[in-house]
Amino acid sequence: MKTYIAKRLGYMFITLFIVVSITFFLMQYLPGTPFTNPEKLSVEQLEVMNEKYGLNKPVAIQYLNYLCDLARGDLGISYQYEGRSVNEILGERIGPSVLIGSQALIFGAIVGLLLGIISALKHNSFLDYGSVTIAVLGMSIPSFVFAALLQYYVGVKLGWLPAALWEGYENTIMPSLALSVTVIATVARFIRTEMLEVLGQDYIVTARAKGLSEKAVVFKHIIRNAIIPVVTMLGPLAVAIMTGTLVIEKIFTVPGLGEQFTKSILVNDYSVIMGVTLMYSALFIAIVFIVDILYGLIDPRISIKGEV
Amino acid sequence: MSKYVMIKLFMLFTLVGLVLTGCNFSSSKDTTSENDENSKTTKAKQVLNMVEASEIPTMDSSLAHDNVSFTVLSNVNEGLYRLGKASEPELAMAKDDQVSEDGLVHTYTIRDANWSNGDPVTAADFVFAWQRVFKETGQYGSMFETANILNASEIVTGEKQADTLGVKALDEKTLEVTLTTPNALLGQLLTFPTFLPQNQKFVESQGEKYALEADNLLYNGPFILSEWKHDASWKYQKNTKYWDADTVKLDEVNVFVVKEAATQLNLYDTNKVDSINLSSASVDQYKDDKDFITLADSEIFFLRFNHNHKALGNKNIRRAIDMSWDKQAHVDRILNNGSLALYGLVPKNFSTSPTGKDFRELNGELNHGDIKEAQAYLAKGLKEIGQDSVDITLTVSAVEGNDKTAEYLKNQLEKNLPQVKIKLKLVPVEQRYELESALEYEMVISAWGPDYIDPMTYIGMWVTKGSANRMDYSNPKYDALVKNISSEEDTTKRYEMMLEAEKMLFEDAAIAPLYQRGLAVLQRSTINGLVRHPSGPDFSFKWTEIDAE
Amino acid sequence: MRGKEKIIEIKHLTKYFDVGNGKVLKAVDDVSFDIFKGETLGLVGESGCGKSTAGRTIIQLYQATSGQVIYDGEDISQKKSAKESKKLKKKMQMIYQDPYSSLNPRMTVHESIAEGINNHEEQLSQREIESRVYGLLESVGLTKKHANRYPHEFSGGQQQRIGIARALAVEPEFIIADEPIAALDVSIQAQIVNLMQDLQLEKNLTYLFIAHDLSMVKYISDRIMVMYLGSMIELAASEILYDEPLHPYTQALLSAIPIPDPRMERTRERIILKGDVPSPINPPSGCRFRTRCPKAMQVCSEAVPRWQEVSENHFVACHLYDLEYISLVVD
Amino acid sequence: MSSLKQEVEDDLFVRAPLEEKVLEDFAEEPVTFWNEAWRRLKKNRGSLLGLITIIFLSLMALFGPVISNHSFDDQDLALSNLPPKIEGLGWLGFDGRDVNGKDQYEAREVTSNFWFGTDEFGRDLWTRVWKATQISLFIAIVAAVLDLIIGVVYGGISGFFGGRVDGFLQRIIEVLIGIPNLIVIILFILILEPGITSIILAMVITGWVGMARVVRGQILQLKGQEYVLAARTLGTSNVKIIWKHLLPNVMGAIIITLMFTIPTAIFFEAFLSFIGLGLQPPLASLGVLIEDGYKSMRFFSFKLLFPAIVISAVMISFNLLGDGLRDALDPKMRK
Repeated sequence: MKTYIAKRLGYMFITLFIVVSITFFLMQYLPGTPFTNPEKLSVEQLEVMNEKYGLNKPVAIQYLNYLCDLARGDLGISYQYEGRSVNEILGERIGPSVLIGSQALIFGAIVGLLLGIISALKHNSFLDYGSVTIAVLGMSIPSFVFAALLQYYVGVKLGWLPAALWEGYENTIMPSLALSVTVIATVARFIRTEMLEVLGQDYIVTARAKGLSEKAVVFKHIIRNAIIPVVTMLGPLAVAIMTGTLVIEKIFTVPGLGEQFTKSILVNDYSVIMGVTLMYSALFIAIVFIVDILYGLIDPRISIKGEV
Repeated sequence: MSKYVMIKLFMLFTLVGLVLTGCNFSSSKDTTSENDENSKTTKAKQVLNMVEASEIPTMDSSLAHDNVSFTVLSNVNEGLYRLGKASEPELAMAKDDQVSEDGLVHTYTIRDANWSNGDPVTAADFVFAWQRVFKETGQYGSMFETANILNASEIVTGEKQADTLGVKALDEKTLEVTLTTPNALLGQLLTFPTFLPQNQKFVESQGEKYALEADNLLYNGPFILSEWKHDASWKYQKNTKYWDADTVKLDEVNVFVVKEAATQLNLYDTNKVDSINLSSASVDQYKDDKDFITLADSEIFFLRFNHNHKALGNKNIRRAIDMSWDKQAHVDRILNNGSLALYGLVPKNFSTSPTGKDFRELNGELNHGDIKEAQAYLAKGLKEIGQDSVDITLTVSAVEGNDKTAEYLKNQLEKNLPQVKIKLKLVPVEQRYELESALEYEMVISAWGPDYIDPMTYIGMWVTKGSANRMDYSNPKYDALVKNISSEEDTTKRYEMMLEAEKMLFEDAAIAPLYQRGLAVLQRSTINGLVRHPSGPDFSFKWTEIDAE
Repeated sequence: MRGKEKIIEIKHLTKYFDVGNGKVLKAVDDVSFDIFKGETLGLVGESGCGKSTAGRTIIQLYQATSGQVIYDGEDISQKKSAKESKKLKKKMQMIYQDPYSSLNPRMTVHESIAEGINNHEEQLSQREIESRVYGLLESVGLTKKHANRYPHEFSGGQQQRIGIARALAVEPEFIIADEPIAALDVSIQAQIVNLMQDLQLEKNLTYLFIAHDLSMVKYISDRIMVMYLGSMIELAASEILYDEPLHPYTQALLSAIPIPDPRMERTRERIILKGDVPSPINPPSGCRFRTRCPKAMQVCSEAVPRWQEVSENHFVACHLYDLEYISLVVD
Repeated sequence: MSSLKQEVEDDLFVRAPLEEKVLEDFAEEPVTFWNEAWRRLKKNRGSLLGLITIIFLSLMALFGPVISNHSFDDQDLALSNLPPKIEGLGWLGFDGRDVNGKDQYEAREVTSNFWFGTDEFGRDLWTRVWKATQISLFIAIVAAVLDLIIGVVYGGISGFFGGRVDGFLQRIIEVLIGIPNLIVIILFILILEPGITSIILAMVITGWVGMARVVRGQILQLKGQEYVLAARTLGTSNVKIIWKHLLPNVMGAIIITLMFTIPTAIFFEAFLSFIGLGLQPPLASLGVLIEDGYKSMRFFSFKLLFPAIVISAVMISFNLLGDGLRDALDPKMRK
């Protein structure tokens, strides 16, 4: 187990290094300059600016410099927000993203579980079809369409929740909801299939034959065994949520990482793009890692070996 | 076991989330909602809620280079001059402006005013701030050149040091500015935020942190920045120590960063904000609303032609392109946001002649023809270059709906000029600038916003090798004329010359103007005296007042 | 069986699997035995003891770690040219445990059986192949009507018949049957075993019959070899092994077979082995069975017992029957 | 045979001849794997519906733009922003009235009907929606097929050869899956010239990994299957083993993965359009139309409605079909 973790950490490190390198060199091919409003910059001034930010140095030197700074935990200075460090910008932005992301994940997982369980227990009933419909719609309607409708109807027409901005807890509800749609759909579908499979297993038949109450069968055997594999989905779900934040945060003006990323790519803020990419990769890798470890802990059938 | 893990996970997530975000929530979020309820009482609460499409890139006046920064800076700080209610320059920190007889030396007496920390505003604050622009390689160092300030050009090119700049503090309250040639525009230029003062002692004490947060700043303007939540919102509060504090009526201005037009509209509809710009898609819904207004802006959009291109180097072909399409239908139907069709270089309602007439009115519509004329010009041009048809790539970036404009242009040109084939090339805005500078385009949709309120901000662009030219347009007669305008002191004559220059440019059909940007605004009718400027800062809140409904 | 010609000689055959982290799974460890032409050698052991691995290594599905497999006097464990190895493959075939998964679900019975013929006799016409396939089908008790069907349309027993037909298609001399009846219903098991016996007589085949169950092996085998944890334990003619098992492990296995006579069943003493089979990655020192052996001695953990012929044609690897050690113990 | 065996045989091993009647149980025609899968699929109403919808949408994507008399790029500002109108379907909302209930066709004296309305350029949205469906499907299918080719080759090599080759290739994959693909896609699109090719390439750059993993897993599993071992002992060459034994059996998994890759690709493309990294105008994908429609959804809701319905229908039907195929093709479900 220890060697396994060490090995995985090693891979995480290598992956991050590769992500940094790829992003860095992709940056070099990004068309345009990172300076805002270059329309007003003359050629001479552009040179002065390049000098100021060290952009006139050879790419290899810039790369090494970046790596050195990175090793010290310094992600550089934003081009767009003069003088502000990327560390600081990301530090401010990760909170809102993690908050709405985890709310979406938790809420989505709970609702998805409920729908999936109901659907499987009342197989082929009206409730089942209802849940399946919700799940399929949730997977099929792009989250940004859902977000737009939510904002307009709940935020403006009904006025139940603030339509946008980031001022208090109530502002986190709609973005989380919009993000959770995919989660609900995925979990519900997964749980339903998983449960239907478990329902047909011999030990369920045995448990029933033993005269266990239906409640006990459902809770002790069926749900427990169906939930375990959900852990494996946390990784893909986290990715789906991250993808979602890119537009959801923009629509609801959540000052999170996704919103920062879409903004930065439009103005070529190299250092911030690098920073956010790195942050996303780190989060992503960490989640995959944790999920793997968790799965090993939860499911007794799976033992983590050094072998892959 | 699994149950415990789940619960622990749940708690962990929630906890982490709350800890990380807790600090981001505002403590005074309810002010706006109270405002809605109170607005019906007799005396309206003096709070204004605005939106801005982006975060403040910088609050350091030496580095500022965009409208959001300019707007905030000019509302919380004040230079020698500020833009007045009608966007004319008026004395601000300077109590008075003495000009030497040769027009080269201006002596300003600084008003009795204080920084928000109690320090008096001194002449040295200006000297420090202005030199700092060069030391920090701010993007608007060129503004000192435009103002003809002594040695500015040499400092920009690196020949001289920043401290040789023609500005001197004679004593604590007297500032002397030396010019190379007299400049009729100096007062106008000095309203520009690059010329704002900075308190040396404070700036140096803050070091690298200067201007990064609301607390790392000093204010001498009508408002102070009391709260700045990056990327989310900022808040102005009335500066009680401002010298003209009696004029200022607003207690508070909240600005929220909202990029999506649809979201802005939703916030307006839910009374969270009081003024927004409508996207063209929403105009139809609101054009009969009492809060709906359209304003002409002074940003112009035009086609830059690569004058080295075989076909586009031909004057007649360029003119044909300019004449061949329906500009009015474009602004009415496609943009639909108060933009105006443009048949010239200098936009409407931007500059008034000494005789009180609008520049556009005086020069009229240039190159306004019909399709027949356009086809005739094209035929002539094609004959001159010896081609039957011409393929043109139109480079465009998807900002301000320019992608839509390009789609329309393509359709119009191909329909009305059958010999022309247009290929669209959609690029990110940053890449467009790069392609323009490198002249790697054939035809491109460009934009230009004025740096100061005078036609020269447009006319000066097109001199040979000028940094804003970017299309290898060169006309020696035009160059000579522009040079003469700069040194002409007689305002009437100068204006005549500027009108002449624009005509000359259109004689050559150097560019094809598309439209003058307009703004479709939804703004509560209770808002009074919210001043919008055609250049530099977007708004001044100094004279704004909320009326009781 | 005596004096019969050896068809295959296994010498010190060893097969290790690398399981990562520098660990090695010793599936087959230094195994030597001979198989005579026309006989059936039963190979018995608990699951995981390496008997299947041994079978697969003999037929060259696995590359042996060390040791030799000599077929007809020729060492086949050495690298061979493609042509030679193809020739060898024709002589040796295998029948598998799971009849369903041993047939490609996407191929018809005809295609499955014809595959081997196609591989080895390219000169045959479609018609000739067809008639060969029909002949094979009939010899395993199916008809040509079955030829165009897919495996999932058949019962397990029928599938196993198809598997046998496929193996016979290349006219082999030697067949390794890897638990061919373990996955079948008891009633079907007998059919298959009978079929195999008939075919053995008819085509003069040699079988290596792998099984985990001693009762079935006794019925079909001439000689039986017992394996435990990758090592050989005992080898003898089947009736001898049944009547006088020497190794404590063989004794335990035999005592577990149910006897149809209830009275005998009740009075019989069962030898219950303690503990589980140790991991083949880290087998016990000395005798591998010592951790579970009711008669384990000091010496068992110190030295690996020798493989010796204690009586005629009766081999065993146990310190109890090693005279050298016994003399040591007595002293 | 020894006498002992004869004794035992009598009581334990009664010769049981093959019953001849089993043959009668067989169906008329041999049931191939695909026959059987199709039979299963037909029983699943959801996926059958999905299949029919996909066929319908594909036909519409091909012929929809032709049915109307408008080209997808015919502009006429006099016809801009007309609400949808279909003769006889007025009660369904296709009555040519805008949000304020004003009949725009009457007001502007437009005689021809636009079934899905028009956009601000006066372009027929019916034509544009189907043209966009065509483009979206094209992008998704090409991207999915490229994923498939790379994934099958990579995963196949990795799984089939195993050992060191597999170890090496798996290390690469392990690193690749740690990279958030959306971010990489966005960066690549920024660098490449925007357009259909770039979008496809950018999606394929990371997309093939999923397919490669599926194929590898399947091959690894199949490689140990006894019929593959049998083929080896029968002297079948590697090439033949791959073609005749492995690939046909991986096909099911590949098709299922494909069914889920296509909607994902469509979704991704829409997503990219939404954050402003879409196609070159005047080409439009469903994502581009949705993004346009989103901007004006309050007043011209039809601009968002139709492309959103089509994209949802595409996603739903592919998902349903994928689910059905999984049930139909999954070997676990078979006897």
